[in-house]
Amino acid sequence: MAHSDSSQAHSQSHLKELALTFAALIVLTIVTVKVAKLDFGGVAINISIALLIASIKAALVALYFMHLKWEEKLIVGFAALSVPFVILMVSTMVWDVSQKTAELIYAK
Amino acid sequence: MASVATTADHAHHDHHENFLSKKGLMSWLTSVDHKRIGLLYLYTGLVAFLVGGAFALLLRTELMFPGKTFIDEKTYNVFFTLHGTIMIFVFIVPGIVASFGNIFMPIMIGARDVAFPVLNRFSYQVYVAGILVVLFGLVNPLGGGPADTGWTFYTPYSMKTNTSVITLTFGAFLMGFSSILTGLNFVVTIHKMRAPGMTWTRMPLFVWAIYSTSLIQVLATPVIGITLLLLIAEKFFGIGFFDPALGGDPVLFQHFFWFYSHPVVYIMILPAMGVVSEILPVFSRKPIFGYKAIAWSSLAIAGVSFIVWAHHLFVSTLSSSAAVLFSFLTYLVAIPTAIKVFNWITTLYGGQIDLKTPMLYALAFVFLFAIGGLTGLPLAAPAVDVSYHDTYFVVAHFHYTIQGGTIISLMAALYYWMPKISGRMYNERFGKMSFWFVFIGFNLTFIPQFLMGTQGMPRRYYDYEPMYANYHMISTIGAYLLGTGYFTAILNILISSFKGKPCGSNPWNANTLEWKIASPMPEHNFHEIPTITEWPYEYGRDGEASKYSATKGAH
Amino acid sequence: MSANQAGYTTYQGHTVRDGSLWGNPAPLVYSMSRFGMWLFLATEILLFAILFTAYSIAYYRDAAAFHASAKELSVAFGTANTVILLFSSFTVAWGIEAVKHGNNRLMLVMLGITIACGVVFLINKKFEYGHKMHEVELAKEAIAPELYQVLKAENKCADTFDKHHGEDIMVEKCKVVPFNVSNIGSTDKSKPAFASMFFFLYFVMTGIHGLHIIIGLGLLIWVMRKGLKNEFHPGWYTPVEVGGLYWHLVDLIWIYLFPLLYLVA
Amino acid sequence: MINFLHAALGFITHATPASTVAHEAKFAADFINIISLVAFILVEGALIYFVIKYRRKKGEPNKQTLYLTHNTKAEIIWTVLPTLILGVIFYFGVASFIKMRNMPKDGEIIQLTARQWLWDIKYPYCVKNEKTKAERCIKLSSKNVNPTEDSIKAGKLQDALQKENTPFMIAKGRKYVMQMTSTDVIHSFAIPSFYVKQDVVPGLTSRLWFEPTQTGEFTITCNEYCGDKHSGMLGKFKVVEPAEFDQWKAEQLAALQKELDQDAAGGPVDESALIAKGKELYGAKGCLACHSLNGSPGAAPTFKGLYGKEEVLTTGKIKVDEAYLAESMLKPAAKVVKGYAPMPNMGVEEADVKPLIAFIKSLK
Repeated sequence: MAHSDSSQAHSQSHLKELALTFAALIVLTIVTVKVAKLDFGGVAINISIALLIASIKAALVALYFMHLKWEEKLIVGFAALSVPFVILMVSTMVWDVSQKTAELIYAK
Repeated sequence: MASVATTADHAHHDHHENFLSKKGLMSWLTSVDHKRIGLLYLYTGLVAFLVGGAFALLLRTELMFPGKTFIDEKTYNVFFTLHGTIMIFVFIVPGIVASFGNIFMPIMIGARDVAFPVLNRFSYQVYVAGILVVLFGLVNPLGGGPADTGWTFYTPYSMKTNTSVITLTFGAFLMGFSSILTGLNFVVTIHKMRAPGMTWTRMPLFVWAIYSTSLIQVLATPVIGITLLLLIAEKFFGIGFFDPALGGDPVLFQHFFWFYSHPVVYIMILPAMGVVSEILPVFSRKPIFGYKAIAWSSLAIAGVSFIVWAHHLFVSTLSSSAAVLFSFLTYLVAIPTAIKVFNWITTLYGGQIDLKTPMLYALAFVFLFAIGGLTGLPLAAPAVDVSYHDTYFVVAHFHYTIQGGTIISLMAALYYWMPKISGRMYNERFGKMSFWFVFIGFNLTFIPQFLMGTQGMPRRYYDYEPMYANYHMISTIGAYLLGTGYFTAILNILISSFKGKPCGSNPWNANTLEWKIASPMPEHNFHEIPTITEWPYEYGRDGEASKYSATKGAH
Repeated sequence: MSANQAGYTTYQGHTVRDGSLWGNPAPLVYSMSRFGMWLFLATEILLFAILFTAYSIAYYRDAAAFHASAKELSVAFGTANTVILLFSSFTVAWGIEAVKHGNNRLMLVMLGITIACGVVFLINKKFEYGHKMHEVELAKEAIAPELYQVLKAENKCADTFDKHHGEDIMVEKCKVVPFNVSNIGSTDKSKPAFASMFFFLYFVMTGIHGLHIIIGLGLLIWVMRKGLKNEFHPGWYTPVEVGGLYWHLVDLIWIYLFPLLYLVA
Repeated sequence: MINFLHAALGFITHATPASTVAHEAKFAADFINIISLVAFILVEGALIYFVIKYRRKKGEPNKQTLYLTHNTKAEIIWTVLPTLILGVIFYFGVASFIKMRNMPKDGEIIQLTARQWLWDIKYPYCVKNEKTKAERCIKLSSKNVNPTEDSIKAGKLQDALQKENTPFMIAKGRKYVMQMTSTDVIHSFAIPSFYVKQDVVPGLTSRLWFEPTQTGEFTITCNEYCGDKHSGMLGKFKVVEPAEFDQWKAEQLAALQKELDQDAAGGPVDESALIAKGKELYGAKGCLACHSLNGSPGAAPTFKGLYGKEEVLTTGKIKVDEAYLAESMLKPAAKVVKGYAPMPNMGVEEADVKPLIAFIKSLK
């Protein structure tokens, strides 16, 4: 058990990919800020575009910075497992509030 | 058959050190052995169960007669809040997962310990810290007395009362954090530390149940953490999300609360199902029927449990289209549960059933849980839930599923595994007697509550109209029977684990890994990790009647 | 064999951990640690998911108030913080690459930069919070109704001209303190601690995120201390990897927080 | 004991359905309960039969048991069959629910305000006084029926107090839509006999409708936990024939009209009528729950000798005068006496302030 086996020391360096991802993230941040100023007709579209760009950035960080790209399948599976829960939670509760506001007369 | 070398040098190691030999409180509190931590969880849980049960008896004594029997309204409200909080957060959520799951799951998959032993000890310490905070909330020297909001802490009432809601919610948050860490530990252990040859289809069903419970624990509990923090933030900052005066909507607290609290109901019941799937084959000397179906329905229940929470809100201004959707999803979760019950009953078919106490409790589990499940059907239909919601029908339903399910199954696990943990057999006649006290007392307490509920007797009522007087009287008598039954059952186990007759390492002639090692179990479980070659439920294989069948009338 | 049965080996003259623990071989311990950390990150993501749900419901219920209040946040600060965090994520990833190839010194430098960026982020946050604790001009919709009546009574509100997509429109603005520390715990609706729902959610979300930044910094400092004692080598660098994963998560959450809070105006 | 035996034999007893939608809801409830009863008998019967048939007799040696691990055909059947049955149950459960939730357009709208531990309702029938343009509608409030110290002394338990509770009069055969809101916490307005229930949430108006089909008195219960006297928050609907209801309505309107005209002419001159009205409001508005009359301490300062006293507030001292009393009644959170929790909004209106102040002044 003395020497470490190959699984730990990755032979080739990923530095190049990391630098590229960082550059891409900076570009996307600038894009988000610029896009937020424009109006794409309707609040829902603006918000979904902003979230789309944010999700791309998040995916980049997860895949390259957090090594999900070279991770074993089990860990990738569990990492992806939390995403449907987030979508389920947000969409169901907002959907119910939207349905409900029509039926009830809110005091505000 | 697992090729375990212990039997060869068993005689030589008779006085060998087992996990109970090291004495001294500090050796227990600082130990990272999964068996010791599991036992600590078990004993803390049982103490919490007796305290919670005492509150229940006080409630039932007050409700014996209409009008004031011996306590006033405020104390009654405090009692049912503490009964709920202590039973759910302190006893039942870690009930079977953290106690028997900790002790036996690593052994059943052929591991020496869980993946992160230090984290395991830390989660017990966080659990005890949570209990201390709850006890502090109980006494609440800061003024205002213990909380009287019910275990659900619904806003805006939990905002308005100056009682110790914050301490109780922070205590529940800590215990939730401890259950996240336990769940995380178990998922990694089951994935990564199975013995060679222990494929997923050779794992005992108890391990499948613990696996799906840990998944829910990891993914659902953070939600209650943040909900309780939002509640505390709301109380301090005075403006915010659940406050109706400023456009906030108190029903959102119910959405967030039940998003966790319905999956937690499955955290409670899944390990109980796991225990029963272990006990039924052993005592009917027959392989479990439909292993794959039970394993897959455990996972299915874990998955579906996340999308049904709003059936608790049918009547609290939930939009009608949401009610229709969630009623449909709730009926989806009934299907895997029904499959399990059918598989258990078919396991009995053609067996040679040994009616020992663990088997009696396991059969009582199937009987009572089937009633709990079936009374869930009317509650899932919005039209009927409108008249049944927040009445005693709901109280009886969830007592049949939680108490008839988890606690009866915990009793079955106690009687099934305590001989393994202590190496001493319990008193059989005394066990059976206390079982009948529990079974009759249970039904006597909760059947009248069904009948009251359908007539509209509301829940959490300190005083009631005289037309319900008879039901409450019978229910209270049943509650006392139930109390004596549980107390004597636990007493029997505790006394016998010190004074009972030694019963060797496999009194039930069971086939899962934990019965292959000495009892009480050695410090590191196995001398060397066994390689598994076959399915753990090979009872009554053709022509080998004696090999796996119980020795004559397994004493 | 110490209490946790960790295995040891020598590397460049130092006795270092060989990665085995509790009798489990090194690769198994390494993959279990990463798996355990990813599960913990899943709980953190769900923890913030409920905050995002709370935000989106409040936004759905009253979009105008959110637009008006979000004008108060300076996009410059937000963008600067995002770039700082992205850069710190990059440097921590670079640090892990370095330690994988045995370059301990470069790893220490990279972690140093990451911790510095984290501290700068917190300082920026302190300024932003400080800015919110003093009196600011806020549009009428951005203020809670009861508070607005009180402000109107104390005639702190005036009609001013405001740039909205270029042309000037008349907007009523009041001088109000968005985060009034003195009102914490008040039950009187006309003296709330936060000017409106948006500021309550803004402070709760960025506050909890700030708490996670502090925990992340603590983790990285613990890793730096071990690094300084040359404990890491290509065969065993799990703490660096785990600390890095946690830091990336904190950055990941900020990536979502930034557009939702700052760019909503 | 009789009704318990009746219940045990009748297995599931429901409150007698007394509204149109109640019959459908009761049918859905009975239908689902019958199905679960049948399933109960089949499942538990199989369980008990197997246990009795295959149990190990006393001292019986080991037998060769049936090596049966799975049977795909049986498993498919008992997956598909329950799914179909659940589908049918789902349909029945939802069909009448949709009907319950569609508010009738022609229903009479009754405003309901729930507050801590009693219900106030306001009928849509109002009277106006031309000169003063003041308007007043028929209002009723239920009383909390939890026995208090003095009611126990008088030997009255909850059922006696419930008999004296003010009945909310409604007519048979007419559709009523309840528009409900709460002033403090969440309550839940439930009428078991009408098979309707809806939470009453502060900050928003929720709705519920029913059409009574039977005369008689039907209890109203609060089903969402709302504090100390939650169990006493009962009310009752008195369903009468339309003719009798209209006659009652006319009487009420006439009384209100007389009051309005009296107010227009400068209000009741004699002090004793004012104090009597104040005393009646002291009970109706729920002040008795916290403010005592004989000086004994309670959840709030006693009214005895309150007028003219120097009161210590959380924000300094104040002399109790008419302005302070009026403001505390209408905006309770404005000034809070030190050592007491802020008073919830008690639903006191402009017209009630004068008589209440007169009543408090009379308590030396």
